[in-house]
Amino acid sequence: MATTSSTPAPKINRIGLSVMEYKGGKTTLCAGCGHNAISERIIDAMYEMGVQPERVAKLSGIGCSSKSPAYFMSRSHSFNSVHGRMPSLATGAMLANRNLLTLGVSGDGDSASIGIGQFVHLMRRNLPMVYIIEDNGVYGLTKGQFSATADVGSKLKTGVVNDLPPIDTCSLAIELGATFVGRSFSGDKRQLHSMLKAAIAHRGTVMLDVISPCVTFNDHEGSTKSYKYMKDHEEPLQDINFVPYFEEIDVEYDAGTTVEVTMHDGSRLRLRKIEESYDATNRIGAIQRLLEAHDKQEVLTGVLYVNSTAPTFIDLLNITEEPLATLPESVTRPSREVLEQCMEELR
Amino acid sequence: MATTSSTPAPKINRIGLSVMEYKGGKTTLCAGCGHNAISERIIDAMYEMGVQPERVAKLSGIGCSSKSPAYFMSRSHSFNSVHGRMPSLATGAMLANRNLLTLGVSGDGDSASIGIGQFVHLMRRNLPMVYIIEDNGVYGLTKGQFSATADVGSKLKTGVVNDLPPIDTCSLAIELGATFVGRSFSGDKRQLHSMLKAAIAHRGTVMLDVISPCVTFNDHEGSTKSYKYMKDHEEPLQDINFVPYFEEIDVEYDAGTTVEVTMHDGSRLRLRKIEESYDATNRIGAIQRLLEAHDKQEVLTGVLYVNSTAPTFIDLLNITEEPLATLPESVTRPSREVLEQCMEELR
Amino acid sequence: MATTDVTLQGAPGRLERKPVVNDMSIQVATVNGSGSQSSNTVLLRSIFQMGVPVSGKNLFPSNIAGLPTWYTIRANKDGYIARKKEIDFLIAMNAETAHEDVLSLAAGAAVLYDEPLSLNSLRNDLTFYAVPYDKLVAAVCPEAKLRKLVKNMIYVGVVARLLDLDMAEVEKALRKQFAKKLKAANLNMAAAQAGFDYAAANLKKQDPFRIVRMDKNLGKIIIDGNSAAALGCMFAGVTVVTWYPITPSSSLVETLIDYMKEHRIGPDGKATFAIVQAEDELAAIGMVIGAGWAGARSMTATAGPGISLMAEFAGLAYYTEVPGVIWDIQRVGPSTGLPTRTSQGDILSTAFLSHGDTKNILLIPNSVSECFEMATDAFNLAEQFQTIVFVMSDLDLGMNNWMSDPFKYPETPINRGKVLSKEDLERLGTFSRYKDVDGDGIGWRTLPGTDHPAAAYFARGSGHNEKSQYSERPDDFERNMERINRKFETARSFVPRPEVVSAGKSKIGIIAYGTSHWALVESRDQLKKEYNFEADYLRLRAYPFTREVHEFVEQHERVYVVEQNRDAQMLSLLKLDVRPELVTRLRSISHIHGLPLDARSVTDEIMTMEGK
Amino acid sequence: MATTDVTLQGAPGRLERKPVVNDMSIQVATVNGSGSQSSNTVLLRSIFQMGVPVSGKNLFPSNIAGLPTWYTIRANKDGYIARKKEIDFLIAMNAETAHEDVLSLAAGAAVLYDEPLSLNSLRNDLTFYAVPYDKLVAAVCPEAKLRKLVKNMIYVGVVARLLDLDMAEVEKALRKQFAKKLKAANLNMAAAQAGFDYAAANLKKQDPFRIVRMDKNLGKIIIDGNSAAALGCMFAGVTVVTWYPITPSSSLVETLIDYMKEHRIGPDGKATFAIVQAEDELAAIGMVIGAGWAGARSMTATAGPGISLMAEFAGLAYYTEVPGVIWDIQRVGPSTGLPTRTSQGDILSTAFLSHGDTKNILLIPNSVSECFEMATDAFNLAEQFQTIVFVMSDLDLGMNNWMSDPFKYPETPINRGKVLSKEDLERLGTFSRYKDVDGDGIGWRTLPGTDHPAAAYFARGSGHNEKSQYSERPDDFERNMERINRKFETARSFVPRPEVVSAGKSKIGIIAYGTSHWALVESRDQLKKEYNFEADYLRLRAYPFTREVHEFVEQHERVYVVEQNRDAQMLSLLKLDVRPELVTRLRSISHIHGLPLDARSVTDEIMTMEGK
Ligand SMILES: Cc1ncc(C[n+]2csc(CCOP(=O)(O)OP(=O)(O)O)c2C)c(N)n1
Ligand SMILES: Cc1ncc(C[n+]2csc(CCOP(=O)(O)OP(=O)(O)O)c2C)c(N)n1
Ligand code: SF4
Ligand code: SF4
Ligand SMILES: [Mg+2]
Ligand SMILES: [Mg+2]
Repeated sequence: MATTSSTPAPKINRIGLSVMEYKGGKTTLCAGCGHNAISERIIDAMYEMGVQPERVAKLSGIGCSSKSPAYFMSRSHSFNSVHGRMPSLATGAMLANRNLLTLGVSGDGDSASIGIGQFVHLMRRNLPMVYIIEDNGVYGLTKGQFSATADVGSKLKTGVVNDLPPIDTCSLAIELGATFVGRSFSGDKRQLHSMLKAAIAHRGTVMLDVISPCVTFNDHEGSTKSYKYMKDHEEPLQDINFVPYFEEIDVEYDAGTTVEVTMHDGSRLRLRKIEESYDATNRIGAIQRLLEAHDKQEVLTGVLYVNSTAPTFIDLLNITEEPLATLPESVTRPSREVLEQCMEELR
Repeated sequence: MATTSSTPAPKINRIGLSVMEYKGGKTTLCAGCGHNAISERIIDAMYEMGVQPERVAKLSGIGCSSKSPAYFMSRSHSFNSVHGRMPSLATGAMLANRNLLTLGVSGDGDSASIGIGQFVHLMRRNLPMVYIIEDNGVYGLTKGQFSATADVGSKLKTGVVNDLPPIDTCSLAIELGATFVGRSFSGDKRQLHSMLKAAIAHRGTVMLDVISPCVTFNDHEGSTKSYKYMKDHEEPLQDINFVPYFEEIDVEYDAGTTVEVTMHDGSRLRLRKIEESYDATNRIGAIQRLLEAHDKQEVLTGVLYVNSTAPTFIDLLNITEEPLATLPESVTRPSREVLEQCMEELR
Repeated sequence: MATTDVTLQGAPGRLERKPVVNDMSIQVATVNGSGSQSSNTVLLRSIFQMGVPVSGKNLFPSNIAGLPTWYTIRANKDGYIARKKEIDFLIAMNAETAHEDVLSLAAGAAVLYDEPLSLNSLRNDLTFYAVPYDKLVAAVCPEAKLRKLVKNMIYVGVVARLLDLDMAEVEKALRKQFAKKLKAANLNMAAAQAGFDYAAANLKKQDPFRIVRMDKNLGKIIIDGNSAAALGCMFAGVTVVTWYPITPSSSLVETLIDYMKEHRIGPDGKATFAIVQAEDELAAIGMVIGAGWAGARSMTATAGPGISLMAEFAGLAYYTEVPGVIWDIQRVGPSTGLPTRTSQGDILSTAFLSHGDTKNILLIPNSVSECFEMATDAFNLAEQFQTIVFVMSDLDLGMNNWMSDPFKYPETPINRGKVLSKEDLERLGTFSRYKDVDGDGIGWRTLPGTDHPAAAYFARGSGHNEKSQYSERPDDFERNMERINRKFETARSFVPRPEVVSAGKSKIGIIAYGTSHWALVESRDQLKKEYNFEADYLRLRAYPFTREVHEFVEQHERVYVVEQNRDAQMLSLLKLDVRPELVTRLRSISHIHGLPLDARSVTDEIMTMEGK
Repeated sequence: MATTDVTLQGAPGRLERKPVVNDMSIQVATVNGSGSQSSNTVLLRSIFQMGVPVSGKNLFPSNIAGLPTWYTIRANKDGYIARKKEIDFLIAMNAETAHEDVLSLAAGAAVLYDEPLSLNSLRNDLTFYAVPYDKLVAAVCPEAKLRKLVKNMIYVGVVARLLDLDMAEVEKALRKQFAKKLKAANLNMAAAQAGFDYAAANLKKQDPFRIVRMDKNLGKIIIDGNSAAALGCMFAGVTVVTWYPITPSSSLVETLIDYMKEHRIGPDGKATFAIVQAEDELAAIGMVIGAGWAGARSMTATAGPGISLMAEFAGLAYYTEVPGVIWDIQRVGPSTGLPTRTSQGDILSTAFLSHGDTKNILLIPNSVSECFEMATDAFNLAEQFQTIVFVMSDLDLGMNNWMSDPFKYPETPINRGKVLSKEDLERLGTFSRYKDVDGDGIGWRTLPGTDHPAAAYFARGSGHNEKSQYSERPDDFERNMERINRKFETARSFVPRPEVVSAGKSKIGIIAYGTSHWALVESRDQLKKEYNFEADYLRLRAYPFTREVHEFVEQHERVYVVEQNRDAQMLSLLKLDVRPELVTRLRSISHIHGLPLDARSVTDEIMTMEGK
């Protein structure tokens, strides 16, 4: 293409889109809210992976976190639904159109309190989708009550202390059947970015619990979901390096300390271990390590568990390749003869 | 007491009641249903523990299992409620009257499918109650569809095979905060009996998953919740010996292979290990062992986890000793002066 | 428990001996789980094959085995197939209920009983036949553990003999019942024959009841409403089905699974559908909405408790305008109520399901053929109006066997409603999801995955403008809500019209719906014959009400609204909808006991209210 | 977004200069999270302390910070405190909405604006005052990061000067506001003073609006409805509270927590109550029912989405007859709708909440004092009738500040309904839980834990007889349902009676309820003054309707039913309840835009409908 203008062409990705095509509306969340940073990372990851925005379906429940799909990827369909029940909507959407890349955004209240029932069953099904919990330990949108991920001893601004044990959505997800489980921090650009790219490449339920401080209600001294606490207690398990299938360039890696996982689409996920003994493909070990982390007041981050070979819910249902949503009548309505046969059986 | 009659006096327990006083209505469940055996064990345990029937509140959801409270202890109040939501009712009842001995009976469908949300949050709160899942892997009352505890590969009579991973309610309960978690089998009289007595003595959430075959819909070849499968795959962890606080007689025990747990009321729970390395007071170890059992196709039974010191939900709420239900107006309605003071603050 | 609501009878009386041909109610009182279902079906089919109109109603307990169950077969030459209050012929197999069952019979009825029950001493105004089942079964069935299953087939043979059924028809019915199990068929046939032979040799016919061959059932089928609905859904092109088991809706989906596996697997062996057992009803409706939003024809089936659990999600679908179909196979509420009994008790709460201002479209089938047809109607309307359509069946229709003409193949193509494709968007450039471009209140939608940069819109349960952008503006909100209401008004012209039967110039009208219809067919004849009282009749088939409904009320001085609930729920909807001047015309006849409505009760009540 | 629904104005016009005293609407247009709430409260209180009747309404977005918010203070010497359509005095702090805000004003209004916004060029029929906030705040507040918080207090001072508010009252209000923070109080007071001084020195009073001291507020309090309800619940003797946060109900429980911690901890330091944040609304109502069954006075508070989620459980409580209280602080539905806007949109779905035949008792407060009183009524009725009582408040009442006479201490003892104690059982020997021994439909109950062998009964959501034994008998079911209905009929004589204001011999009646009342007070005066049109008035306070409601409709030829929803929900309930002959008399005036109802709209609409 010849260009006469001297201004540099905008950077575009492999499907020819600029990052602008992945933007959303102007955020109405608080300035500094962790959720905004996560939206930015999603935009970048989708852009870099060259995902066609029209293929993406964004779904969410209710909460500040659940509002965020409005703030990225306006070219994608989206459904901001009811509190805690996005998993079932996402399941229905995937059944209708298995080609969608479904991205669910939820909050800790939305997922671990009202939504834990649907969360549990979503994980069990290994529905192919990316499920992100923007985890701040509180209900932001209703002004700062504890959610079920709040740690024991965590203190609200009002002085109220949480004395119920937190639900660890990651160990739960691993135990229940999710096949890609990670924890990250909205402030950890690099890690979250790589993790999201791998998530996009994965086929199966990806559950990412992203600690995302609520600057208005839970970023104070005494909170365990604050920027400061995360800085002090984050324990990354690995350096994450994601090589998409379309990237030719490759470098040697040290097989001794690096685990390589080949994703469904041929991409490679390379985890250079920081914690020597951690094996992200060991389900039971992962759960055990997560439980220990709580006792040690560590916040483990990284790819906690990955299994890139388990069948997904769509596989198990043996659904035809073409989206059910748009099958023609000739396929969805059996013939006159079939009806006659059914009638005959009933005579 | 002098007795002139020559017929032997009926056997009575320490509060002077015969076992008849612990009976319920005639069962309407199928002959041979595991749930009936569990009812029998409950009757025996309550009788032997000398529990005043009037102190007991029986609660259940919906299902064959949830019907069973009608078949034991007619002298106790009972609430057969809605499907999957018994935990919240039980919570409310305990808040109203902390002196109740609350016994919840649920099914695997009632708890692990529709009810998993309330189940999770009940466990988290460590509400003092005994929660029994009569686990047969199917929905009995609606005629034999799979529930969420059905094992992968388990087959229905119709030939349908379950391909979703089971929810292990025990490892979930331990992870989430329950303080007494056991698994047993309706056919294992001795084990279940001891476990139930210990459960009655415990203060905190007791969660017992009792495999209870459904003879009508899930007791065939190919089922993993059948009498036969249990006979072949049950792996008891310990010999359970429960010594209630009111029992004077005591015997020496071998401290090397026996763990003794002192319960809240002074009773002693003695677990003589069958599996050497198993430590029922180690939360993380218990979960790990449970997860491994699945891979090995074992059904671990016994006291999986016990913690007799953790504060209960009632403790945390700091509720007054007298039941809230019957506090007099003089306590529940503040004085005229208090109202005047409140008004003054608003002027 | 007596299943009839007549007063207990015990007094002696003279027996009428006039023959009663092709007009009787046969009740089998047994215990559930005892395998009598097969025998009853064979008996029903035998009469059906004799060409006599027949219906079978199962009154079963809410447990799995061991409790009393009554199966009632009504054979009627005039085609009356509603429940009849009186039982003419009792087959007493259950010791537990036998006494009360016998005491509640009207004088002149016949009783066939298991000999050891010695029921004949109870009354002297009935005809009694004793059968030594155990002895008979031992003779035909050497394997002791099979006897329990086979024993019930004996009464089929006895009844055949007593009522004059053709044993060839019994055999045909029986072989159909055990189609794939030859051994069982033979064994059962032997039992039936043993019963027949025993009766021939030992029982003296003393009752007046007889079946004589007719030709009323030519070409007809027998099917239950849930299976008919399942077939209907398959031919309506359903693609996503979710469910959570609940009586009496489970069999709808279970049958659908069977049909779909047989007829909707593509040549590549892949399914052209997805059926998912959800973890509960909240998830079931959530999946329906997710699938509807993404373009599937999606549905679920449930009963009252499920409907209640779906309330919040139903409001989301109403307000975001997502299509979906929900079958409510109504049972007796509130709460768990009587889960194995029939009712029309969810009308009001379903019409207004969800907080805020919601109004839902309801379709109400009265027959198995309407279950079939309304499946297509429901999906078409759901997609046309972008809303959830509830199909209000009931236990009586859904779980009982009904005769029917064979179903007609749907002749009109599937209507997928206003969906913009990629090509449409290329032409239009842009679109506004919630704009009333056509004046019918219905906006155009796009499906996720549509490959056009302008395809996406943001669906949300919160306030939005025509472009589906977030808005808290009072004017946006009000305008949008009024448009949604306009859809509902438009729907009046598209939902199934009522069936109207005019008696001529009667000033009295009767309105009924669903299975109440069958009692009304008979009751109107009773009214005419016995009281020379003619009433016009309108059978509602949908909410919102169409023009015809208003006209009907307009044209009659008094309108009786007959229904099976306590609170006159449909009458309530009518009161809210008809011209206020006409409200005085509406009168309620309501029942809430869980038994299918019978004609006699309606007739009596109308006559009482008419002061006759 | 304009918060008014008048047409945009921009044309020049002559300004009236007649002084307008103690009659104005002041609107502060700002951004949420900017701390303007304190300033607005101080302004409201200052006027209140001047003895002028006043109300404050906050129109806020459904997010946490950064979006437009409007706070409207209405001061009115005649005590009209409903929303007024026109804004007289705009304090424009928000650049984003300033233009539209100014353009929507009626001619003659005054605008106080932040100097850089240069709004004065927009129109020439308004009075404009510019204030250089940043300059002023910099002077009084050396700490730069506090300036944002203090800046808003400046307009309070400016307004005080322009409207003639006594700065001593401003100071009093301000020091009350910052009671426990002396430093903040001083800083804010300096800001207010700076505003006042700036105005005194630089602004020339040109608008006609003034506040002059009156004595209408002697002894009165200011409180929001949710806090009033919280107080009411505490004095009603509540013992178990469960909740799941949702706007606009959260503050009810949050305030209750504070009050209970202060006044309901026993001398031993132990709580005489339990308050539990549940995991969702299904659990919240489940706990309420469990606690109510076990004998606590239990409650929860929620809004529409929560009500929908509670549908199944509500039916359980209805049918097992368990007491409980649910506060529905109504917001705009369906679905999420406008969660920070007010409505009366849950009436119909709550009245019929749950499948099957259910009918629930609703209480409807119109004022903060009724929130207080009806708390006691609700608990007493719930226990008396063994059912859930819904208190239908709304966002306008619950979250806004209202003046009120101080609340009266409840003079009658708590009514715990029919509960049999151990001693009663010793006397009686036995009891039947669901037997209508007293003819009012209400059975006697026992509480779990009652130490008597005959105390226990088996509560179940399935069919049961009088002894609460499992039953599927048609007669048991029907009898029981009719008895439950009898309770509802009995309740008519016990629920709060309506407020009736008779204008004399008017043929026209108006029915309203809840917060619509305040628009009606004013509208009826407008009708009288402007059109010499007198209407009688009935304010509903409960469902089911009492005798007075029927009499009122009976006595009037035309009855306007005014409400804040789309589908005329209360009118619907009335249609179902009044004599059919009277239905023609009922007319609907309904609004659904989320703003509190204003008098002018009602007046205009009635006059249009009256053909005037
Ligand atoms: C059924 C229902 N109940 C309650 C609410 C009120 N509500 C809105 S958001 C929210 C909590 C959100 O918390 P979380 O998911 O953690 O999101 P965050 O705002 O913290 O990002 C609640 C309780 C609701 N919208 N719907
Ligand atoms: C809301 C609701 N949905 C569905 C049902 C139907 N239902 C009754 S029992 C049951 C399953 C019971 O299974 P489980 O808890 O395992 O008990 P089991 O009968 O196996 O002992 C279902 C789905 C119901 N009663 N309520
Ligand atoms: S309140 Fe908290 S969670 Fe919500 S937008 Fe603000 S910072 Fe984010
Ligand atoms: S169906 Fe199964 S679970 Fe139910 S009673 Fe029978 S054996 Fe038990
Ligand atoms: Mg949160
Ligand atoms: Mg089960």
